[in-house]
Amino acid sequence: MKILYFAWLRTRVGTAEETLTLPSNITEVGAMLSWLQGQSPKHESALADLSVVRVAVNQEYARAGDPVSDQDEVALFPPVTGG
Amino acid sequence: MKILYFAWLRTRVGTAEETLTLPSNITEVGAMLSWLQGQSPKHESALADLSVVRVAVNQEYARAGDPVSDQDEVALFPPVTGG
Amino acid sequence: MIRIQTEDFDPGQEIDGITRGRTDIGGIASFVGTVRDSDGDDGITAMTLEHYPGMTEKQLAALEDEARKRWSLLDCLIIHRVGRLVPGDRIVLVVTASSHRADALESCAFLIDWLKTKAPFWKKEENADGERWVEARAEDTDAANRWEIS
Amino acid sequence: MIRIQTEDFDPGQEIDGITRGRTDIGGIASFVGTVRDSDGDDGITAMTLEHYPGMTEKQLAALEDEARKRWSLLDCLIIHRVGRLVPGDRIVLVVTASSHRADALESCAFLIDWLKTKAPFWKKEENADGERWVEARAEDTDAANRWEIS
Repeated sequence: MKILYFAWLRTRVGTAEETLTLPSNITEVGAMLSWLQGQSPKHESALADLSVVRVAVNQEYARAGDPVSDQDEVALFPPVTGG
Repeated sequence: MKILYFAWLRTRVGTAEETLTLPSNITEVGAMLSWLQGQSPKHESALADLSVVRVAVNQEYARAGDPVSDQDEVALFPPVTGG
Repeated sequence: MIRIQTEDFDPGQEIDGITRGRTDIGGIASFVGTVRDSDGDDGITAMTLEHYPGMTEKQLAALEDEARKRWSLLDCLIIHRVGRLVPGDRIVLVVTASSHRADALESCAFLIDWLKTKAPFWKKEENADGERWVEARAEDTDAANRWEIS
Repeated sequence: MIRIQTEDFDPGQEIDGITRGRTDIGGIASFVGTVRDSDGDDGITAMTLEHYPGMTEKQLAALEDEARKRWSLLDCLIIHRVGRLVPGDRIVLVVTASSHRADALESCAFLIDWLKTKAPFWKKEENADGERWVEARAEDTDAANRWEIS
């Protein structure tokens, strides 16, 4: 699974992009986030407050109950501030 | 009293501007309009439907009960259509 | 700023003039009104804009004052053309600048809505059959009334 | 039309490009967002805009589709810059053209409100103390929510 990080999530995790293997028993976005939090202290710290984390799966906004698989491109980022 | 006409009121009355002497017993816009209707058949026809006539006294919108005198500049015109 | 003129205007140049050298503006809203070649079924070949010199400037200045009272504006410009225009020609420009976009967007809509019902301009359209004075539209009054001004 | 670019844009040229040669447009609304030199108490010296290439284009195209569904538009343009900008620089341009002014004005406000809450752009501000990521504002979400989109 390709995971992209943007803005301060990129800074805190310490990378813009990483490839991880999603366990096959994890099939929803919410469970994936819990699993990601356990990857390293940096992941845990960056993802400590999920209320300020937005998720996109294959470049579409996704919610906790939406499906996700190891073949997907997942992006994590803070609420957007463009315009 | 200087009276200005605009748009189709100008065309129907047949002049852009005229000077008339307002009788001293006429002191309100509504009474002035009735008096103006009696000035000629053209005035009567142009001012037949007062719902589509707007009045300005000294370049400010005025209503039937507003004061008017022989010293004022009065303008009559249809509802505006600019912009 | 208010301008009534027969000449055309350049929206880009006017927007640039308002923003150039300033670093306190966050948003600039603008509206350009242009002459359409049809109004319902009628093909329009030209249009003439008449106005009431003196009162027009007063009304537009009062509208600008009202907008500056209601919203926090850093600048405000209204240009309205008069005379004969053909389809595609620009008629009116409203530009508003503010620190925040909502003030700029709302005041721009307010100004053009009110200009359409308060400013003494009248349009005469020419088509294949001749010419006719444009009638005021109830929806313009409705649009203006939502701003609750008297 | 959607454009994401590092280069500046010319609002007047873009408006002209949309209107030139057309006689069916009655109104063109536009909004230009610019970098302010302060945000509350902080003096801002520069700002960097990051985005999510691919998703940004998809989101903006979806916003344009939604605007064209809700309003009768003859044209629609969104330009958003990315990279490092300084106070006074232009960030974003929205232009909408329609036969009637209400469609142009409302869709322009809709697009900029939604762009602020849906399009994956993030601002990092630099001031005398260093740099910080700009936090999303609740009032931007409120502004977007009044359009009742999900």
